[in-house]
Amino acid sequence: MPEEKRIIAGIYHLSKRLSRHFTLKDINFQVANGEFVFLVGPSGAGKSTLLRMMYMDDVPDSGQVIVGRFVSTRMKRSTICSLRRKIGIVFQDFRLLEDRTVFENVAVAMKVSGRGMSEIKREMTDILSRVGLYHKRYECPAALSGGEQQRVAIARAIANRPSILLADEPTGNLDPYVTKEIMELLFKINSGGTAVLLATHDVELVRSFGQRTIYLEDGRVVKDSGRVFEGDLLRSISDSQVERRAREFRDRRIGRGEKQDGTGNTNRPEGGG
Amino acid sequence: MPEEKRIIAGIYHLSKRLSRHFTLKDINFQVANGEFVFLVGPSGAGKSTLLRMMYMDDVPDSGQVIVGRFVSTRMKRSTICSLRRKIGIVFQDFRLLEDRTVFENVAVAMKVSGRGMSEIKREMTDILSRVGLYHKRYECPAALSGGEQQRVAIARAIANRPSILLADEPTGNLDPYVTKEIMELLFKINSGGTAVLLATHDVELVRSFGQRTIYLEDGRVVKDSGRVFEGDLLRSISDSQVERRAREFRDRRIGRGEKQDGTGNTNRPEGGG
Amino acid sequence: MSAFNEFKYILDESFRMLRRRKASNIISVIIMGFSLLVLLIFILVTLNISMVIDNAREEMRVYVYLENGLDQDVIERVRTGLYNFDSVRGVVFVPREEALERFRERLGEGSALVDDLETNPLPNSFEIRMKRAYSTGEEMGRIAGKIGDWDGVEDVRYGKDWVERGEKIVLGFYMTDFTLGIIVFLSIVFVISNTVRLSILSGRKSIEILKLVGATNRYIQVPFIFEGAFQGVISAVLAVILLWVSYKVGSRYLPGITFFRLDGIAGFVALCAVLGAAGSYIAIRKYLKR
Amino acid sequence: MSAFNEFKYILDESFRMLRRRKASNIISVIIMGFSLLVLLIFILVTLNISMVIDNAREEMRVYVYLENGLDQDVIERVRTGLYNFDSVRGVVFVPREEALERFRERLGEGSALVDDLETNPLPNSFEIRMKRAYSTGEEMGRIAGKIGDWDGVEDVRYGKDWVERGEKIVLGFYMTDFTLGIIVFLSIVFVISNTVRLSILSGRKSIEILKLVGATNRYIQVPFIFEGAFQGVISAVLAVILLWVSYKVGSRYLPGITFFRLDGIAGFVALCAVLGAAGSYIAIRKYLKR
Ligand SMILES: Nc1ncnc2c1ncn2[C@@H]1O[C@H](COP(=O)(O)OP(=O)(O)OP(=O)(O)O)[C@@H](O)[C@H]1O
Ligand SMILES: Nc1ncnc2c1ncn2[C@@H]1O[C@H](COP(=O)(O)OP(=O)(O)OP(=O)(O)O)[C@@H](O)[C@H]1O
Ligand SMILES: [Mg+2]
Ligand SMILES: [Mg+2]
Repeated sequence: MPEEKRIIAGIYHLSKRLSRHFTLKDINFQVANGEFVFLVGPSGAGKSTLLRMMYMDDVPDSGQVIVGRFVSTRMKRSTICSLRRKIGIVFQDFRLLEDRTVFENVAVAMKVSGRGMSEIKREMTDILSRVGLYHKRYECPAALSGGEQQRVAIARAIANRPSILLADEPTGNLDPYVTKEIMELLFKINSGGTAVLLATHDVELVRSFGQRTIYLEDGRVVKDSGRVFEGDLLRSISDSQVERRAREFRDRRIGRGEKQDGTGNTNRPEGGG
Repeated sequence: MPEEKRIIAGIYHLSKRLSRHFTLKDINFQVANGEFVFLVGPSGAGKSTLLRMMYMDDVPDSGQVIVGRFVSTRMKRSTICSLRRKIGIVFQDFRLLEDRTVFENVAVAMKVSGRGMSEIKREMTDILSRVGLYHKRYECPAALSGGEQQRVAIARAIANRPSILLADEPTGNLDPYVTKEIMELLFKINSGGTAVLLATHDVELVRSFGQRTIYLEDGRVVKDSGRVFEGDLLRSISDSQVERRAREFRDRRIGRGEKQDGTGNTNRPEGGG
Repeated sequence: MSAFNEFKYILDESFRMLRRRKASNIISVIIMGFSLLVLLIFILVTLNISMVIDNAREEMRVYVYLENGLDQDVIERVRTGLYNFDSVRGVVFVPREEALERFRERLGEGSALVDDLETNPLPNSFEIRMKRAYSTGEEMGRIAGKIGDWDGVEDVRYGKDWVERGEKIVLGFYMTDFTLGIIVFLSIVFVISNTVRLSILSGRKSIEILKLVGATNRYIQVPFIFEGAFQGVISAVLAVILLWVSYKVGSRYLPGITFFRLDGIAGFVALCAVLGAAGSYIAIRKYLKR
Repeated sequence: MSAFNEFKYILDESFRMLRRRKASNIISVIIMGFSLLVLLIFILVTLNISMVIDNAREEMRVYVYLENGLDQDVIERVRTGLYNFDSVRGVVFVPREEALERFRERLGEGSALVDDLETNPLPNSFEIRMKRAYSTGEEMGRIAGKIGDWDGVEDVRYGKDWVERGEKIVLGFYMTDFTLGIIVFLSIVFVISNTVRLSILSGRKSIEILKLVGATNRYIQVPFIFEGAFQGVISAVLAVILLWVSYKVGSRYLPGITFFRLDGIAGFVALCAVLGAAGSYIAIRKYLKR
């Protein structure tokens, strides 16, 4: 299964000084296609900053970020939007459009990816039901509770079936029951072939799932429970069930006339130690 | 200890229809002076809405909210600011002033309470150190991580040593270590005589402390683990240690030439069942 | 398919934005509308004054005084000669009797003077009306010089002093008006472009979010450009309507003033649409660059 | 103590706000400054034209023609009588010889006519200069009527037609100017008040938060009012400076035009400060009510 070993996102020797107090130092890790990775660290460890670098809202001082076929050191500004349409992002502070309904907030992400209105309407029922907000689709964010807003942010991020989902604290405002549902949803999406990088401070949550976990502290990776291309991880990735689902998923997309996987054709060997 | 039995905040037969989907129905509970109460409920249960009613950002359709000497049904608009200066609020979405530094964000709450600049400067070191942000006092919110912003919000809420602190999900963006510290801080403040009403979905957190807990679900109080003036709770409130500290705290305030307790002179018997 | 979708979505987005940003749109349109009104008033006043000036210019005449006792054919030769000038529109022969009569009228209350005259001291003359485009002191001076040398012509006069003084005043007016026009125009441009900036300032956050979810610059930009064009059209129409109402009221007191022509108004509205769009485009660019 | 603190904090807050809302302040000041510039231009033009009109009015004279062969004491009696009118500023006696000389000059190129005269048909006369405030057709008509009945006075003339025609034109100008002035003034008021609204629109969120932490309305309001006053002052000063530069350039071509007096400018700036403050106060009220 060589296809599964592809790296969908890689961070190579990334350093970034944000202030006198905080610097990301020589970060190195890669996320394989279809992998589920937790990024854990205390408040202010640099999780959000790292993710920001991955959706190229900020540029590293040195080092490289590669996501799909997009390379941070060779990016033109005009291609950033193509990158962002290929990935899903849950922002820690939600970033919902205040003046639009739940439906429109999710639809806008689908629209910018060029998807048709009938398709959007067809899929919206499913997407919003998954986060339990279908009955609130015509409400504006101001009329939603914190947890509901967070779920809108999640819905928007998964709406385009991205090849990789960057989720920053996606369950911070959710109660245990909804948290469980959302995590199940993320795993389901993951098992459909989408890589997930989930930043959280909730060590309990991380422990309970036993996935690969990258520990960040004060701007450094202090531990990485799994390395792509290392024996045990490879096995877990190429798990036959996951693989089958992934293939089904891709086939469906081809059936819709889309390119096979716009972000998946970079096969870059691991750069950092 | 009759003084300790005073009710600092009471909600009596409160009902409020927010939308077709959600109504707060006949809410009744009281918080005693110096009490620590958890308000727990799933996402969308109405916790934030209930708190909003307590700082009178919204008015009930029926029923009454009494906080200190302020009665929702007899409020003039111009006294709302007096109420808010007597209570501390941690908003779920932080509500920091984007264009001001951490110091200014906290100072503004102290300034509107009419406290002198030298006093503000003197106390700021303590307040910001408590939430671990003294070294970031000149940063603006945009340069802070989610957890750091949340701690600024907490610092602002406790800056005026309010008689009651309404905290909406104050640890939602914090890692376990900081969460523990913040909870200890809140208990310390509480043991100084400040009543705390803490809304959260984190049942684990609630359970680990064993305080009085009000369970909210779909706009109804489904369980209240303690009732003010009921035997066991009374004992826990009038705990001699807490009481001593409370007295010390009040004495200090009197020493600074402030009124003894502007919000504490309503002695209203429990209204609802 | 995707291009069509993009077009549809951008259009859709544009219309929605007008509704969403209603408050800021209304405020902007009021600012722009009243600014444009001031500009239009300035232009309309200039237009009307220059029409008055043109009319006054048309009133100017060159007088060719003939020698006494000329033969009819000499007179006719002069007349033909006058018509040969490109700049001459019409020629009228004024017999000396009529000239005296006119002089008497012009003196008005001093006409008793004429009655005291024993003989008519005035000569026969031709009165030349110039073509509008040639009604300048220069041209009148030029032909006066030529005509003066002809046989049978005693003297040529065209109120040199008056014409020159008048032209100086008119030049002064146009200079002032042009200077003020530039200042007023630039002021309006500054007011409107800054209104657009101020209005877009409040949309920063949405722009930011749209960029984060992968919207192309076009998707973000076009609705704002559309909004700018819309504001331009509505405020132009508002200005024209207000001006027209003022004109209707004003023309009771000052009959004879003219309004803009319909094609001018259409052009103005179109220009405002283009400028509104361009202003929005320029204002939004800096938020997209980062 | 607390009142002093509040005062200090509000002042402090006000100054900080100017720095914080710099972009929106600069934009607002540009909009307001250029709007005010247009208003000032309008006022300055009106002022200068009305000064020209006043000067022209001062040139008007009433002529009192005396009968022929009057005694010197009759002439003196008329002179004394003329000086008795409140509205008369000066009286000059014009002997008939001088009158003829003046007439010759006025005819200019037609002066040959005068040479043909055998006797001087013109009478002695008094030329009356009116006081500025009374230089109206009405007043001149009134005293002309009275003087006409006096002994030794043959006739009184004051160019009735011309004066009336001139007054009609001046009235037309003032009517038009006044109407336009109102429109321009209202436009500027609308532009500026809406600019304030647009500018405060972007401060909504801070207002909301300040209310939630218990700030009094005064604490929230005063900085905005201060900002409004500041914008008013700066934009007024900007407008005056720009106008002064244009004036300096313009006065090369049109020497003799006047600028505003210093106290007028000071008053204008003060007025703009007050209006800016009032505008902000009105604009912010609605956010505080909720
Ligand atoms: N724009 C900035 N300028 C200066 N410092 C910044 C900036 N953004 C973030 N920082 C600092 O960088 C550090 C890491 O921030 P980051 O948001 O990445 O933390 P985090 O791991 O996401 O924490 P949390 O769990 O609290 O969200 C923090 O100390 C923060 O103060
Ligand atoms: N302004 C509003 N208009 C209509 N519905 C509202 C409004 N505000 C809140 N609601 C609805 O009321 C319900 C309760 O909201 P609230 O914010 O109180 O929940 P919560 O208990 O704080 O949840 P969370 O833990 O997710 O923050 C939600 O379903 C929300 O959609
Ligand atoms: Mg973060
Ligand atoms: Mg909430």
